[in-house]
Amino acid sequence: MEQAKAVVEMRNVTKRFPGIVANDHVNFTLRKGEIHALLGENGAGKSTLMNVLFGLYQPEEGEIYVNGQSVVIDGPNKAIKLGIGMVHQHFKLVHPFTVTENIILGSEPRKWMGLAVDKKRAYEKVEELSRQYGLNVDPFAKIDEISVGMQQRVEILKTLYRGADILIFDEPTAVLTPQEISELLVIMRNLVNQGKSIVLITHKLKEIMAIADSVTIVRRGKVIDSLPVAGTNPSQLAEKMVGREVSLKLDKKDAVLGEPILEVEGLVVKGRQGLNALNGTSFALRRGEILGIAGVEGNGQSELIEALTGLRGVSSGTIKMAGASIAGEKPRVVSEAGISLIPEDRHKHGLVLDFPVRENMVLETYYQPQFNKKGFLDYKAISHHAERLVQDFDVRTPTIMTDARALSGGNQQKAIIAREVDKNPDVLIAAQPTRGLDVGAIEFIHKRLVEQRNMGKAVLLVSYELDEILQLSDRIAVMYEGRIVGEVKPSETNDQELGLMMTDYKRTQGGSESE
Amino acid sequence: MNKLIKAFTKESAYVPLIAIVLGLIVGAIIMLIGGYDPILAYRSLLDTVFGNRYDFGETLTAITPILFTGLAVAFAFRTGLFNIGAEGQYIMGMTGATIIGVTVNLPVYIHAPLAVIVGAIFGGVWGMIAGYLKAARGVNEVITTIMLNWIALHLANYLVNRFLLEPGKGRSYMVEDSASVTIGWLSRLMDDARMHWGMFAAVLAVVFFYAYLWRTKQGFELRVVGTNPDAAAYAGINVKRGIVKAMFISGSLAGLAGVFQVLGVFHNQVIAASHTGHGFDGIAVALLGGNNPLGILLGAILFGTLSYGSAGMSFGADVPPEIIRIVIGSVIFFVAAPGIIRWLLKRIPRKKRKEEAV
Amino acid sequence: NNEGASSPSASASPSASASASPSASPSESNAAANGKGMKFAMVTDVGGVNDKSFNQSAWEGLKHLESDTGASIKYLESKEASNYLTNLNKFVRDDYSLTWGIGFLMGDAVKDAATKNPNAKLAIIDNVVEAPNVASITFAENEGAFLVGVVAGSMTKSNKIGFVGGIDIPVIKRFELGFVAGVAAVNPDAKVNIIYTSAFDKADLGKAAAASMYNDGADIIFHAAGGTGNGVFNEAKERNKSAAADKKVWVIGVDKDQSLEFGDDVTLTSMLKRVDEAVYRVSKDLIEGNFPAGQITTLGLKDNAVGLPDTSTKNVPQEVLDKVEEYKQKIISGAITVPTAQ
Amino acid sequence: MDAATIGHMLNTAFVFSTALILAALGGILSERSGVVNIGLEGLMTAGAFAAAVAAYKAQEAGFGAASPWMGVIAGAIFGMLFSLIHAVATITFRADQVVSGIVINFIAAGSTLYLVKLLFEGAGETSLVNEVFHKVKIPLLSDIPIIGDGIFNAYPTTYLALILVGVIFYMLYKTAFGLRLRSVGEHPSAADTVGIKVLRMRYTAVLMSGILAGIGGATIAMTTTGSFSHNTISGQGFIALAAVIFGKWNPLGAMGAALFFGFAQSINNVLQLFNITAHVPAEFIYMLPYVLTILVLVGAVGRSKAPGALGEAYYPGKR
Ligand SMILES: Nc1ncnc2c1ncn2[C@@H]1O[C@H](COP(=O)(O)OP(=O)(O)OP(=O)(O)O)[C@@H](O)[C@H]1O
Ligand SMILES: Nc1ncnc2c1ncn2[C@@H]1O[C@H](COP(=O)(O)OP(=O)(O)OP(=O)(O)O)[C@@H](O)[C@H]1O
Ligand SMILES: [Mg+2]
Ligand SMILES: [Mg+2]
Repeated sequence: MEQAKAVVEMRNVTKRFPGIVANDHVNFTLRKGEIHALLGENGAGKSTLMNVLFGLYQPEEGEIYVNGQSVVIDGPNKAIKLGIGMVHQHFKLVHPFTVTENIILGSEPRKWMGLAVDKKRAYEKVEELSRQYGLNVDPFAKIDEISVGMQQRVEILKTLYRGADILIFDEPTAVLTPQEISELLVIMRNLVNQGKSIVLITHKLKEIMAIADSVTIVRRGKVIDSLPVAGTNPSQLAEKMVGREVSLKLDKKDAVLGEPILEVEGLVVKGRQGLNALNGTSFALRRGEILGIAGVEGNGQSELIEALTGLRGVSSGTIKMAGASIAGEKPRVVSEAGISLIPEDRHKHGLVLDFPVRENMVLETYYQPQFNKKGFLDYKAISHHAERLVQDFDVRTPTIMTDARALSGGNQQKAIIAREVDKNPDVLIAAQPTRGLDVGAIEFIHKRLVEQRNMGKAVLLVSYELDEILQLSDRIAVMYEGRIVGEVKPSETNDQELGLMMTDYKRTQGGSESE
Repeated sequence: MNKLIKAFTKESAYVPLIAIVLGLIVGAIIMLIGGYDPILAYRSLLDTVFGNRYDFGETLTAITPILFTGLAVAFAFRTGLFNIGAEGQYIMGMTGATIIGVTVNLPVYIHAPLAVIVGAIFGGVWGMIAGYLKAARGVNEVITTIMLNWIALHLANYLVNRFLLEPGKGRSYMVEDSASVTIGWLSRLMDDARMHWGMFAAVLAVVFFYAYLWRTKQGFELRVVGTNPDAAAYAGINVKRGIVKAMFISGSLAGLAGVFQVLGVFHNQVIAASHTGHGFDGIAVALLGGNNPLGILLGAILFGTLSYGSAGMSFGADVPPEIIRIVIGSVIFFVAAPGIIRWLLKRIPRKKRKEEAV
Repeated sequence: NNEGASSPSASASPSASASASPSASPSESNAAANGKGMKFAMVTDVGGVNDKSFNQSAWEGLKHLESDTGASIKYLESKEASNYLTNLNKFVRDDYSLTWGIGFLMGDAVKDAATKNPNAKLAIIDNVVEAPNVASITFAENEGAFLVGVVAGSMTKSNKIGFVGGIDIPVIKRFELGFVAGVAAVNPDAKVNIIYTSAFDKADLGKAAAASMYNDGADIIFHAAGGTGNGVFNEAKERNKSAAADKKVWVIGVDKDQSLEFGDDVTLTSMLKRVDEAVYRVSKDLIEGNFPAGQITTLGLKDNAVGLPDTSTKNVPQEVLDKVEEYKQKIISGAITVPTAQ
Repeated sequence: MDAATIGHMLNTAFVFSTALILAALGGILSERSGVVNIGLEGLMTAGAFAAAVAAYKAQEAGFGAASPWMGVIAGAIFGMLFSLIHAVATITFRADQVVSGIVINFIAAGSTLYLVKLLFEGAGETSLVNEVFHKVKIPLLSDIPIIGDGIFNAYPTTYLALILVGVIFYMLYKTAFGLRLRSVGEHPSAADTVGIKVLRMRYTAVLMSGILAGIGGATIAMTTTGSFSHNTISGQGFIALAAVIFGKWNPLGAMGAALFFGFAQSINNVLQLFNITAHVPAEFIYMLPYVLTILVLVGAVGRSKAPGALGEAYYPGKR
């Protein structure tokens, strides 16, 4: 493997954006048949480098060699011609289209002298490819109707359909469930075995250790090191990446349990399609504990959060906050009752990206007397407040008047957490709080959540990431098809067992869902 | 829509200035093609507006309604709505003011304010219909406001025809003097130009626009709704109520345009054959002003000056006044596509660059 | 588009300008009075001075005045209603000898300008302004419409006749009432269907309205709808292309001799309204020192200010024209009173 | 109401809707590629103007019955020229699409009238074209009751519009070009990453929309008015825009919406003929088409979903 031939070589590649050097004289080599991981903090320049390779950006300096030939990749078209395919961090799928339409887009099989798209041939081809690589997608389904994991497979099929030999995966596992992740790793192995070479961008050290052959670490646009995975370990990688020591283990005292604060009983809630998404969910959350909700995405977690926070109506059942019913109340009432939410989608729900950080910091509290004087906002108080939060939570922003859009993902998340924690809630619901963040940011956020719990608050953690659940929770509830189907202590279980519980239940119930 | 709001606010001040110059140059070129004298034309235009007190006063009067409709359109923009219905709301505002002005008899200090308020409410309700349909039924406000423009036209004609008509005049009775908002001393000062309180109200509306949206709690809510409705819902803001409220305020502003035309300029309402265009001009003014209160004020002044002055242009230089629409269109075009200006600047060395510093 | 209200004047139909030349007008006979040094002006409504219609007709009257008397003339076009007054004032303040407001809608503006400037002289077409320094000129459209009603009533084969109006306002109502009365006078069995299109500037609405009427069996339509009437003509033309000779449909034009523009294969006749003549005559009166200040002049059949064009002989048989003449005399003599709107 | 009346109403509806359908098709293409086209009104104005002028000149030059066709072609070209302004501004210079559309309306209104005055010696209206389109009966089909009267006795442009509905429907949903066009409007960066030239695609779509809206305007000049003046196009472009949204950005839907509107307009006339105005004020009858449109939207259609990337300028490599 060591001496396999280089399929891609990037030399001295420099890419600048206004005010920042995203790639600073980067050297990167991908060898045939390897899985090469790219590791680095948020904003280190990983995606940028790969976008350069895929022709989406033009570098200011440097050369690129593909299969030994010097090439200029002036657009995705050229990259595709060179056999490069990319699965983007944010999928590039046209949602109202079918799987097949997405795959063939841009190089459609034709009939009637090229006039019409030969849909039949397209379907056949997609099915055939899907079988060959064990991807198992339904060529007729609309993107809107399939899971995120399936969408990713469509992205993979898109590259394969175009005959790519070099595949770039940009954080492919950030959005996947544990099952999907292990399935993806199998697929990637499969691809490599069939002669493809893969660049894998990920923040998850575990995955790198599990599947990658070599790893290149970037920090602030520069390559720090490039080395074979075999001779390294996670903490070494983390240190190289952040530039300081990172504790991958979380220090956590035993929980001091208080009285139950949030009690959910027999909750039934309709989902988007009008079917019941929650089918009698029951659980109780006590002060001083972190309750992790584990489960495969789409088993009612989102609906549960929405029902708890007043964004979704309740068909039946009760939600009690400190003994008082809050079922079906408006979001503001719920918020006042002491529930805070770190939403799953920070761009869509967590922030107004086009507002300054300052305004975002009072998104839920602007109307309260400390900011609102007889209907007029007290911007002095608001600024003061924002400055304090930015300080306390280490939100890296040029000023509090900077638009939230300009912040990196990690800092956007920190801003949200600052806001929610500062509301001093009795119950903090954290939905996927670290999705897509680097280890440094994850460490910070995890510490904050534990801190809240230590202060006697109740934390409800909803995450599709088993490691996170296992690490943080004091108690884990497994959710399946809108119900809590089991409860375990993290100390008495492991991810295998948990993963089995999340899916095994399905088997014992004879679930109809296809794999 | 966000971009629409940002399109202007971010650009530095030189873009609008250069845009105006370029717009005038485009107009001049077209005049030259048509065999007219652009210098004479522009001079006549300026002469008309600034030449005497009467025309200057009338120019201010001409600016008033488009300042209101410009604010109305921009207000909706700011809350994520595209209000093409300022025209209809304007008509309803006229109607409300006329009804009160004609049918009731009250002391001055009650009558005029009442007519103003009722007219504003008429316009507001008309806007609110579109807001409600959007909030409750998800009906695109662009279509409803287009349709409501026509409905307003005919509804107003019906009301005038049926209840307010002065026989044989093709218009309503004149509003009572007690409902008039003209300012006698100012009119006399301006050589009998039709000066009225609407001008001051419009400037107040500019202040209101700013203070409400950027200083108040409700304004904050509306801006969140307009910029990111999902986040608004998460933050506990009632998005639907926000939409309805925003359209009510927007409609009221447009309604006020009509109110003051009735109470300050015409003192009656005619059976109208078609739209006046003030509502559509409001869109242009809002865009010229980048949906910023101050920008809108300047945009309305520019628009009003050019429009009013165009009469003088045809008087003094025989240039068809249509040319002014091309000029205004070009100015908006250059303001909206600053890329073009930058592109041009790159091509024009040194000399022109100095303007950039201004 | 959408700029400004359109003229609610009935007189807004395009026609070739030749017909409008007032050269054959009776007032020509006067020896040219000297208007040198006098200034005459007019303010149009939003149609503009070259609308081939009402405003244009008025402008032709002034041009005739210029060539006849050496007076200087000028016009201003209004873009919207609030310009009426400012435009009038431009002339008034510039000491024009006479300033015309052309069109019904200009009434309030003329009144305002006249009151504020008692020394100025103004005149208005189609409306009545009570002020000592204003001459008001209206037309007895109902009388002219009566005559074309006589033509329609005599010539319909289907006994179904149409009237397409612009907007339901007094001026247009006069057309309608006169027309209906004229039809009834000669043919009580004929039914006149009435459609108002709510616009003077929407040919597509006119076309749709005419289509409905012709489909319903009407064979003659009289329009008083300005530009909307263009649609009526086009619908008729369209039908006549393919129709058998006995299925031909007709349009009666308005304001000018519209056969000159739309052709005499569809234009049965037209109801003339001599705005040019009125403008010429009253302006001339001023030069001669007979300005009818503070007076209302209603121009009707007796003044030859409304009526049928000579080209009517092409399509209207002589016996019908005789009948028309007979009714004309009765109206002039007062033997018949034609109904009119309030 | 008898069959003949219904047939006639249908016919009026089709004739009335022709221009709306064409302009709406243009709007669909543009918006499906992600470019808002609020300038349909201006594009129609440009088309109507060019058609009236060209047909008049052609008629003068003795082209006879071919004149209106020359008008249509000129309308298409002029519409395309104006849409080119829109394309350059919004696609190349990434100006806001709504603003640019409004500008198109402004400039079209101003410049066409200005040109009319230059070309026709100061007149506010072009000279009347005598050689306009005439209705063409389609043999056999026109004998079918109701529908025969209703559809198969119409202007060539009406047939053209109906054919184009089919053609564009096929193009959008069956051809590679259509797939690409839609992908550009839904998710331009997805299209970009599979090698589709997003900007070129949008240019194509916007220019096609200019052509179609131009033809739409031309049909009004060539069937209804026979000339061009400041009010030949007064609001039709906005109604067409409404039809685009009402019809959910689908050619068949937009045609339905335009026809619905045309039909409401002809009901309006028939109601007056039946002397309904004696009982209902005429103004309410005039309102009917607009009120019905809103009611139908509220009742049946509800939320319509715009193309995903509508209104967004595309920056290659945008995150
Ligand atoms: N299109 C762009 N315009 C301006 N700046 C950009 C652009 N794309 C990326 N950047 C900046 O370049 C830097 C590198 O970004 P990049 O997306 O490559 O980071 P990354 O390593 O992929 O981060 P993450 O782990 O969050 O995905 C960041 O500071 C980012 O803000
Ligand atoms: N990159 C592109 N950008 C915009 N339009 C394109 C592009 N490629 C093709 N088209 C348009 O799509 C239609 C089909 O083009 P063509 O047959 O050349 O596709 P192609 O790229 O060769 O696809 P394939 O190679 O898969 O057959 C043509 O109308 C063409 O104008
Ligand atoms: Mg990245
Ligand atoms: Mg090819």
